[in-house]
Amino acid sequence: MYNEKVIDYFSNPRNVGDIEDADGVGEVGNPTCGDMMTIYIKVKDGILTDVKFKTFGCGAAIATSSMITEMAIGKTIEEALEITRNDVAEELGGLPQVKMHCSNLASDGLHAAIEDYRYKQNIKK
Amino acid sequence: MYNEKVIDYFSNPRNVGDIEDADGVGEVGNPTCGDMMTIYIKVKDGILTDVKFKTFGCGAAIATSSMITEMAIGKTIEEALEITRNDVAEELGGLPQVKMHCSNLASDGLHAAIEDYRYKQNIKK
Amino acid sequence: MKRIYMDHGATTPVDPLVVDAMLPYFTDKFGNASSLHSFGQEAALALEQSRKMIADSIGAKTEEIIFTSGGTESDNFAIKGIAYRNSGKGKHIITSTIEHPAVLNTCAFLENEGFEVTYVAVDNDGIIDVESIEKSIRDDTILISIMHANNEIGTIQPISDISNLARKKGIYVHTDAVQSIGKIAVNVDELGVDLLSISSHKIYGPKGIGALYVRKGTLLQALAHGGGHEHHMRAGTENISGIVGFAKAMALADERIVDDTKHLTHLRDLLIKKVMDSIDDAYLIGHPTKRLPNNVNIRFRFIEGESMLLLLDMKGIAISTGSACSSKSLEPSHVLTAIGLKPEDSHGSLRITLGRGNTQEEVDYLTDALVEIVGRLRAISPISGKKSSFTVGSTPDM
Amino acid sequence: MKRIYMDHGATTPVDPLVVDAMLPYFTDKFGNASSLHSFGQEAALALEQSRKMIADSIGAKTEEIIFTSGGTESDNFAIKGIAYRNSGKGKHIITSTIEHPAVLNTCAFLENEGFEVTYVAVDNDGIIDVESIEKSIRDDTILISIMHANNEIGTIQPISDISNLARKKGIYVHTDAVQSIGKIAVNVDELGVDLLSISSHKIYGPKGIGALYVRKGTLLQALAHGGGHEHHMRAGTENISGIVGFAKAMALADERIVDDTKHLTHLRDLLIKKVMDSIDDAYLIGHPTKRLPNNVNIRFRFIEGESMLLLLDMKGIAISTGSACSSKSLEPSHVLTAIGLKPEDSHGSLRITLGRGNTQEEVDYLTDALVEIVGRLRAISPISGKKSSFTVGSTPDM
Ligand SMILES: Cc1ncc(COP(=O)(O)O)c(C=O)c1O
Ligand SMILES: Cc1ncc(COP(=O)(O)O)c(C=O)c1O
Repeated sequence: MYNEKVIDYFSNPRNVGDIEDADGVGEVGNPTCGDMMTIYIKVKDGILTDVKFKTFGCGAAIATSSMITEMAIGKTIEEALEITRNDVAEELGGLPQVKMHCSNLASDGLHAAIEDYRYKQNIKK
Repeated sequence: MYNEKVIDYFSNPRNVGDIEDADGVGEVGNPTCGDMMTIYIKVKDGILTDVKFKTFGCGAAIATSSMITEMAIGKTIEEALEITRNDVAEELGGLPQVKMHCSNLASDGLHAAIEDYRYKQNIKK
Repeated sequence: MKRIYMDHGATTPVDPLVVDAMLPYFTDKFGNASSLHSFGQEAALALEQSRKMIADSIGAKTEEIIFTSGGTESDNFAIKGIAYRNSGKGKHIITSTIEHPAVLNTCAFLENEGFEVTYVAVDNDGIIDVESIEKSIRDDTILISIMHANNEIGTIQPISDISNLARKKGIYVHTDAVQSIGKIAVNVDELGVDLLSISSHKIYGPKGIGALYVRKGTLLQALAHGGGHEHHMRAGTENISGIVGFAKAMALADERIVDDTKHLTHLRDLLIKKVMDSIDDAYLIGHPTKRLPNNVNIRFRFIEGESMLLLLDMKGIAISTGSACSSKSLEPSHVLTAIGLKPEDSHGSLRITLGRGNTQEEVDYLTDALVEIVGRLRAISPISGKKSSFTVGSTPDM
Repeated sequence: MKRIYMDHGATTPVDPLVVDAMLPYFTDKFGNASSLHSFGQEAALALEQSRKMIADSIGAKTEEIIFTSGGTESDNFAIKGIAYRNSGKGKHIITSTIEHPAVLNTCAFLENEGFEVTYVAVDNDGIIDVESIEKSIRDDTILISIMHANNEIGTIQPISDISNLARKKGIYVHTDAVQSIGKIAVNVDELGVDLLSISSHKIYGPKGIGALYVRKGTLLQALAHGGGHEHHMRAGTENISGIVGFAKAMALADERIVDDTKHLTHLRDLLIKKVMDSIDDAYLIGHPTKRLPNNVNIRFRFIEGESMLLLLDMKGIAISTGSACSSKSLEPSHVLTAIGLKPEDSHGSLRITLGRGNTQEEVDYLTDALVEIVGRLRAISPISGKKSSFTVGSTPDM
């Protein structure tokens, strides 16, 4: 069902965990639909220096979360905001059609974390 | 489909042929329905001394004609008239249900031959 | 005793290469193609590879192949599926008088359900007249179902001409290609059909598996409801070993079709010539050239088919007959009746359907056996040899 | 890598003895059972002997067995066959919320055709309340279809109590015995049913073959039209190799049922105990005792089934899950929903269905693997271990 790359990112997830002093945290999904993820980001000079995730969900959900952390690290906030669900799926070499939407929330999670970061920055200002 | 006895009477038919100077001849069936038989009898002192047949038809038709000649030879006319379709089928150890009626005309053929004999006797008188 | 099988129209032996292809899917790669784990994925892969092999063979797209349990199910599925789904548009179906019972009885069933069916006649050779199909088309016609090749007399029908007609009027065309597949070229685009039935056991594959080709965009109602198998069109755990065997059989048929055709046509024409030369009052049934390379159907006057069949069987030769006496309904073959044979002539018909494994020696053996058996049965026939009081209305000039 | 198959509810490997029984019917005894010659008669004999074996096994008469292409077809046949044939009497059907999709989707289809269906609920253990069936009976009820044992949670239903009710009112009873057959006693008279579905591939027989038991006198409409096969109830050339394999599998199941039950019950209870002892927040789903000897269904909080399934698969273990993410519809299992599990609790369910060949070592291996995998997934779960802002509405007391 999944290709080898998806299986790799699922079974050897990159950047798992939380960041204690995260600059932004994004939480998306809900337990009813079976996918939840939390994305933590560290930002320095407008660049994502660290991204971590925790995910409850199927293979696709874990693999996409795992992939997006790798894709986001080192990117500017603006660049990171441009990453779409499709980009994540493409970077993974494709996902089963049925998984394209429900279990591919990772870009939403990243965007939510950036929103959170910006919100907190605004408060600080 | 057929039991061994039927197959034997079909493939080694007894008393095949015609009797040139038959005392009675019975013809039953018709080509449309796929079964026709002619039964020839010789009668002496009220007893069937010889019975022969010719049949166009399926395995059951040939086997029942063949069997009835054996059953009839040596019987009195009255006894021969009592032979039914069922008797022939039973003597053969049974026939497939679907064959019980259509291809089991032999007793009708024998009865027709006896009718013919009686008719001729009446004319002679 | 040597056993000679010449009834390949009824079914075929499974090719040993097909059995070999199937075997791993019983005990080893036995997974359910719907399962996510590796056992399931193995099965799913075999399923989709097989589907592609079958699609490729008939020039279809992979997703246009739906696996079924055989030709009968495919025919039922095609006709009922179109009828029920398109009844809003119309309730008229056109078919022919010489279709397989799987088509005719499905049509009869639909007549009870309020559909109207026109049964187009055939000529004395068993070929359908395209014009009479054209004349039968009405505004409410939704489907034309005409078989590609007939199972009894082997005649091949002008399907692409029929499709050309139908396409102009937006009418679906189904063809039952159960007998033609593997014997003559079958390509869904060349035939121009929307639905096409095939069955594995007629092409040296296993029994109990077949397929329905459904052209993309065709409005068809699902036949079996359940799990979402076969694009939600035909539920049921997929018969992987059967499907793998079916696909292998198709691939072998494609590989061998040129050789097979040459071999079979040669044997067919030899057999016809030999029988005609050596037995009087024997007549070929069906079209002399527009017929399957493996089909011989001959009638012998004055004798009956079942008794010939039985005597041949005792000599180890397996063939079939259109005689009423061999059928449960006690009606003579509807195909022989449809081409204008009188019942008494249908009774004496034999169908010999040759196969890949038959040889010239076997054809010789069959001819010799026939000479003997026809002679023997005519000798005990009340209507042959001597003048009989029966009127035998035969049609020897057909 | 060692591969451990524990998904026998999905399908089973074919027993090598079954393959041996089937093999002659591919290449050697390959005849069509409708043919009159010896090849055909050989096939017809095998067909009728197999039919008798299956009839004997469930206490039926030979002529009450109709071969089909599997459990899905049997369910479709039973329900549609009764509905269409008896619609003059009434158009109301009673079934349950936990039936297999083959039953539920057939019922949904019939609702579109103008039938009314009552879906009786089950309790939290997954057992149907006979009283609520009784209350659902109306004057126009023609059929009650309740499965013998559930495929996901293994609960066994009180079929004979339901039949007793139905018989008094002249209502037909169908049971889907696809999961129970071969695992617990199945006798049509003890169950009191009129129709019963079975499938070969769940009992170490080949895929693509099954049967419908139809009590003599039951008014049923034919499903497939064509040749007069299966007493004119189900047309199509009989799948002899499949039928022979199916019958052999039934005979083996009967022979082994006492040993199998002992073995499976032991492994089942051991597995449940081990998992419960070694993993927190794990709960058994379904009834503790009224369940199939081979069915274990457990849910693990905070994690999701498909990811567990995949990680187990990497360790060579094949099981299944009721998680939405494993299904094409993205709905959690309708069975788990029906027994009152919230969606978030269904997500973490695993179904382990043991088989004849599984061992205690394999159960140990599975438990160890589960301990590791559950731990690993919980470690990356945002809702386990630490307080989360997500509200997790789980029902740990069920
Ligand atoms: C022309 C034709 N259509 C349909 C069928 C039915 O196919 P199956 O035997 O696979 O049910 C047959 C063979 O019996 C056939 O010859
Ligand atoms: C309870 C139940 N009914 C019906 C079926 C369908 O049977 P088959 O897989 O033979 O189509 C299954 C198995 O998938 C089942 O578990």
